[in-house]
Amino acid sequence: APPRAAPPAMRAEGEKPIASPAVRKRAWELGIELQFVHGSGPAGRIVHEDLDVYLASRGQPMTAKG
Amino acid sequence: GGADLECDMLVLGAGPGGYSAAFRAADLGMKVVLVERYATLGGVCLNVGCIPSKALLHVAAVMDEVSHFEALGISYGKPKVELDKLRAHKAKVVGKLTGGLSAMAKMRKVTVVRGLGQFVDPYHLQVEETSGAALEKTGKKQTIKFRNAIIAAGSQAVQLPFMPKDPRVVDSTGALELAGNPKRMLILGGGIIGLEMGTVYSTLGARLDVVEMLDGLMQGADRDLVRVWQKMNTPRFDNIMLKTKTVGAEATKDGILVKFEGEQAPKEPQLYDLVLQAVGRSPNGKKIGAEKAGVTVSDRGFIPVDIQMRTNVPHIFAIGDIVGQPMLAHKAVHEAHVAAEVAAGENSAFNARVIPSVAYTDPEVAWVGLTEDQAKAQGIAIKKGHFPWTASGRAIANTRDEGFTKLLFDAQTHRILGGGIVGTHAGDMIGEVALAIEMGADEIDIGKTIHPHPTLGESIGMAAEIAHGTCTDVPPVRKS
Amino acid sequence: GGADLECDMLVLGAGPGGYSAAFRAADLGMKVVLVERYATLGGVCLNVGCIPSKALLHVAAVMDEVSHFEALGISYGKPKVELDKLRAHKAKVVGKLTGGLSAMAKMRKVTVVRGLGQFVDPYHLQVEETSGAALEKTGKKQTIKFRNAIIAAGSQAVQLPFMPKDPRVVDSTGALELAGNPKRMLILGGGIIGLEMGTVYSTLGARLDVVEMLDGLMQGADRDLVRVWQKMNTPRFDNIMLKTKTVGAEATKDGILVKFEGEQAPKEPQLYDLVLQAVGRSPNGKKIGAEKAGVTVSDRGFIPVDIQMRTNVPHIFAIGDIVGQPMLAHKAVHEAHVAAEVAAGENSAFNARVIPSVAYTDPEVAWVGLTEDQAKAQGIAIKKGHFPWTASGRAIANTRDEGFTKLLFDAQTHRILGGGIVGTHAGDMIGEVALAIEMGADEIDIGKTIHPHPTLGESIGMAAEIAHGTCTDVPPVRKS
Ligand SMILES: Cc1cc2nc3c(=O)[nH]c(=O)nc-3n(C[C@H](O)[C@H](O)[C@H](O)COP(=O)(O)OP(=O)(O)OC[C@H]3O[C@@H](n4cnc5c(N)ncnc54)[C@H](O)[C@@H]3O)c2cc1C
Ligand SMILES: Cc1cc2nc3c(=O)[nH]c(=O)nc-3n(C[C@H](O)[C@H](O)[C@H](O)COP(=O)(O)OP(=O)(O)OC[C@H]3O[C@@H](n4cnc5c(N)ncnc54)[C@H](O)[C@@H]3O)c2cc1C
Repeated sequence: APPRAAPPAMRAEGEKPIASPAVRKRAWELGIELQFVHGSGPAGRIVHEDLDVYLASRGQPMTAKG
Repeated sequence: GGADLECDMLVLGAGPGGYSAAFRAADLGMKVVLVERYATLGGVCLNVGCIPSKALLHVAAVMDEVSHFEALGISYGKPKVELDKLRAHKAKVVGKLTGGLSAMAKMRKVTVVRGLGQFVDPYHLQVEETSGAALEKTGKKQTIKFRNAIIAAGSQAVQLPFMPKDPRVVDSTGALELAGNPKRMLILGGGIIGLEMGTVYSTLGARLDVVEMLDGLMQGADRDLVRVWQKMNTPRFDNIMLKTKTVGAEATKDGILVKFEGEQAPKEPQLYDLVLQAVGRSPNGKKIGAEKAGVTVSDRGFIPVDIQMRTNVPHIFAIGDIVGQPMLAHKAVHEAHVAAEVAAGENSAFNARVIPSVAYTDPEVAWVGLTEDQAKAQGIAIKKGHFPWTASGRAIANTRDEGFTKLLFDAQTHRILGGGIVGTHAGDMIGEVALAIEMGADEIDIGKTIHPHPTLGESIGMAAEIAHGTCTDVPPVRKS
Repeated sequence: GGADLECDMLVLGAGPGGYSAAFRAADLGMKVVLVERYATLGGVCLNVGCIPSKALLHVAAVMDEVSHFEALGISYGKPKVELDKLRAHKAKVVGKLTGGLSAMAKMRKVTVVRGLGQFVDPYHLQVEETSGAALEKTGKKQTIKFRNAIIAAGSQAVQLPFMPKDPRVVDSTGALELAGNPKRMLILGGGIIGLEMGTVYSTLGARLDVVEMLDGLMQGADRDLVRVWQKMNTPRFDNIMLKTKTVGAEATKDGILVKFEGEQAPKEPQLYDLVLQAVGRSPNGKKIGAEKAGVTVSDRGFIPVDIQMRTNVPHIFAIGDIVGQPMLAHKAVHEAHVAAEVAAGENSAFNARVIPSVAYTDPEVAWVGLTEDQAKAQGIAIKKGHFPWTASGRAIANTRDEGFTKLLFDAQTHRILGGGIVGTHAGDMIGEVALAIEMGADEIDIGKTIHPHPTLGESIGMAAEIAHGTCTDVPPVRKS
């Protein structure tokens, strides 16, 4: 179930978030859905710093899904 | 019940999946027991799969190359072939690797238990000790108690029920033994494993037939890639029988007499010195007492798992061939790491986007991610960069310019979705395409990455430039 | 003054830099004239550099491989070598590529003018027509008026002043002619070009000496990479003379008698059948009348340019060997595209982070980005992933497990900064490392990218896993 209020739309509908394996791994471990994270890298790529910003702004990360 | 041995982590099967899981778990501080029925570690891949096949394929590739060297001013006569020495070479290669695994298991204090394992309940495995080169039972049994388990029991070659039991009818394991020098060989099944073994036997002198039920060889790869391989390899074959079934076989004094039915079936039964069954592999899920542990196994013998490689029983994981396609060693290894890490309390998951495939034929065929066939079937709009190796200085210098490199990009975002390479060493280079996909690279990222000249690898940069319209090593794009 | 020909873009020199610039400019809609003094396009690289050297090196590599095949059960006798056929093969390879360039120039409507070009002012170039295989002047001259120009006049082998004029003293161009079968060969200079040519001659039967002023061969590459090459190649050499200078040479009936001075110099002058001068290449900046166009040329003959490849004269660009190190074809091509695009009004710039280097010796040595030596010198804290090919199933299967793959990561950010590979086909795989650097990948990105097994390319994934501490194909990391 979506754990939070509707996030701001940052991508066109159907557009998948783009992130490298390391960023995806960390997001998974932190329980962050990349769909909701702004991508500041080249071509909208989500980079580690975006995860930092996201974490800082949302406070508590949601718990990981098993 | 009582247990002879207790551990944090039991791993069943010591193939690429099993040993990697065991080693990773040990590195994470767990007490690990690794159960394997055969004498050496490494499973199918190291003992009777990836490694011995590539040892022979390499020798074959060099022999084939040398056979064209007279035109370059370097003439060798026909070589003297000593099969026993070639077998010894293959055994030495395998021995180096399996020996290395044993040593690394010791360094990691992984306890290796030799025998046939069967679950008896969700926390116990019973092992019937085996010995010798095969699976002789010594009669001894022991019970191992585990907190977590990883099932990595792999797969087995499918045997057609109507094939006679005869030394001239083999699966890939038998074919790798190189028992003799067949004149006429039949490959049942047009997949990678059969075509690789056929390549070796053909270079050593056999004429090949291949029979395949579907309408093309090397299913899964785009047809344009396969076509290049097939054109180069047609001289090896007497008959390529597509959309054709093998319906019967009989062992006679003169050979194995095989009957076919279907579109391209010869009318008469054909006689072969060697028949290789390479019609697929079936998972070992039903042979390990999984039901006693409460682990769900599918009808076909696969064990369903989630993205963390957990079976339906939370402390029991499964990895490798036994969890599904693609049945490839590198998939098993990556799954193994995830399972071990999750069992050790890390929050890992298998979230690689793509798993590359390689046929180690000559030329090699390698592909990863979306194929053109898939793009068409799924209605995905793509932009293609196709670099023919006739424009590659290195391929021409190697007298092997039959190949090509193609990259497929999303037509909208220009991000790479997939790629394929056919040509010598394709498999060594497809990793870059996989990395590009995982990183979300686009045609500019790849094209503006400076690749060294003259290499085959630069064909990847060129293909990206072609997609982008900036390549100057191919004819200009027609303006519309 | 009047002009015989007018164009949007004049390109001087048709090497990899020049033809790529001309073709890119044409593709962008410019009217292009390409001036080249020799009969064929392609410059040093295609005619007397990258391509013919690799054609010969490939043949040598296969010959060397075959010479070890008896142990694998495949025995060939000594081959019959016909140098004329080998030369013809090399010529055919070169011809295919230069012929392809001519055809592509036509398709792009690039006007090729044969002759020696000299600037006469900032908007005019005078061309003295040349003909034949060399540089015979026909006496005809023409003047070309241009709006933009790209100087791609390349470089020339450095000739030591004291070397006698003698057919037994050659530069790389002469060596590539394979005029004979020397018994004793001296390589002056321990760089890549000399060692590549030495490899070819040694495989064809020559004993090698090499003399180098610095303290090691193949400068630029990390010593650990070079050490692997050197260990494999020591048998080719009678003398590797480091920190040693050549101080004199004399042509005698029996050979070229060469005197050395320095740490590892032999006391007596040494006699050679062939002396290869490979002590570097000097840019042609001073030979093209650049001063007439107002273009600044450095004392050493290089032309300074900005990141958009502009010289001090805004409508005149320069690219390739003539603008500086590294003198490599792939650098020239990427610079060429930038210059052409900027001239055509695009806002391009050369901003690749790294340019890979490859020695196409046997084994190959390839590196890109930061080296360990540089990291040490610059005090950059790095984390290394070093994967020895003794743990690579494919390298073992190929009986070529002497190599290794290493990746260097920033100790803090874990981002990749550089990498090196020594082993067969290293050059075909270093492109992935370059892409990783350009994409800003870290050890997890590379390690979690699934590389196919068993390939040499997977060594890149493994090296990243080693840096991250998750590799299970090498012994465990000692806990501290
Ligand atoms: C000829 C051939 C060539 C191949 N080439 C390639 C290739 O080039 N690249 C590639 O990626 N893949 C290749 N494969 C496929 C590859 O070998 C498999 O994908 C890989 O071995 C799967 O690893 P695994 O760990 O899942 O299982 P396996 O390697 O099958 O290992 C399973 C292990 O479990 C043991 N075991 C099973 N049941 C029990 C039990 N009850 N008790 C104790 N032990 C048990 C088995 O003895 C075996 O050692 C090839 C396969 C073949 C047959
Ligand atoms: C033996 C050897 C092996 C090499 N191997 C490699 C390799 O494997 N990989 C690699 O990347 N690099 C290699 N190089 C280096 C590579 O050849 C050069 O970096 C590359 O050719 C540079 O390209 P360029 O366009 O700058 O100049 P060049 O290739 O030097 O081309 C310059 C062209 O300009 C012409 N020219 C010069 N002056 C005039 C004039 N006044 N009028 C008309 N025409 C003129 C010349 O005839 C020439 O054709 C090798 C070099 C040598 C010698």
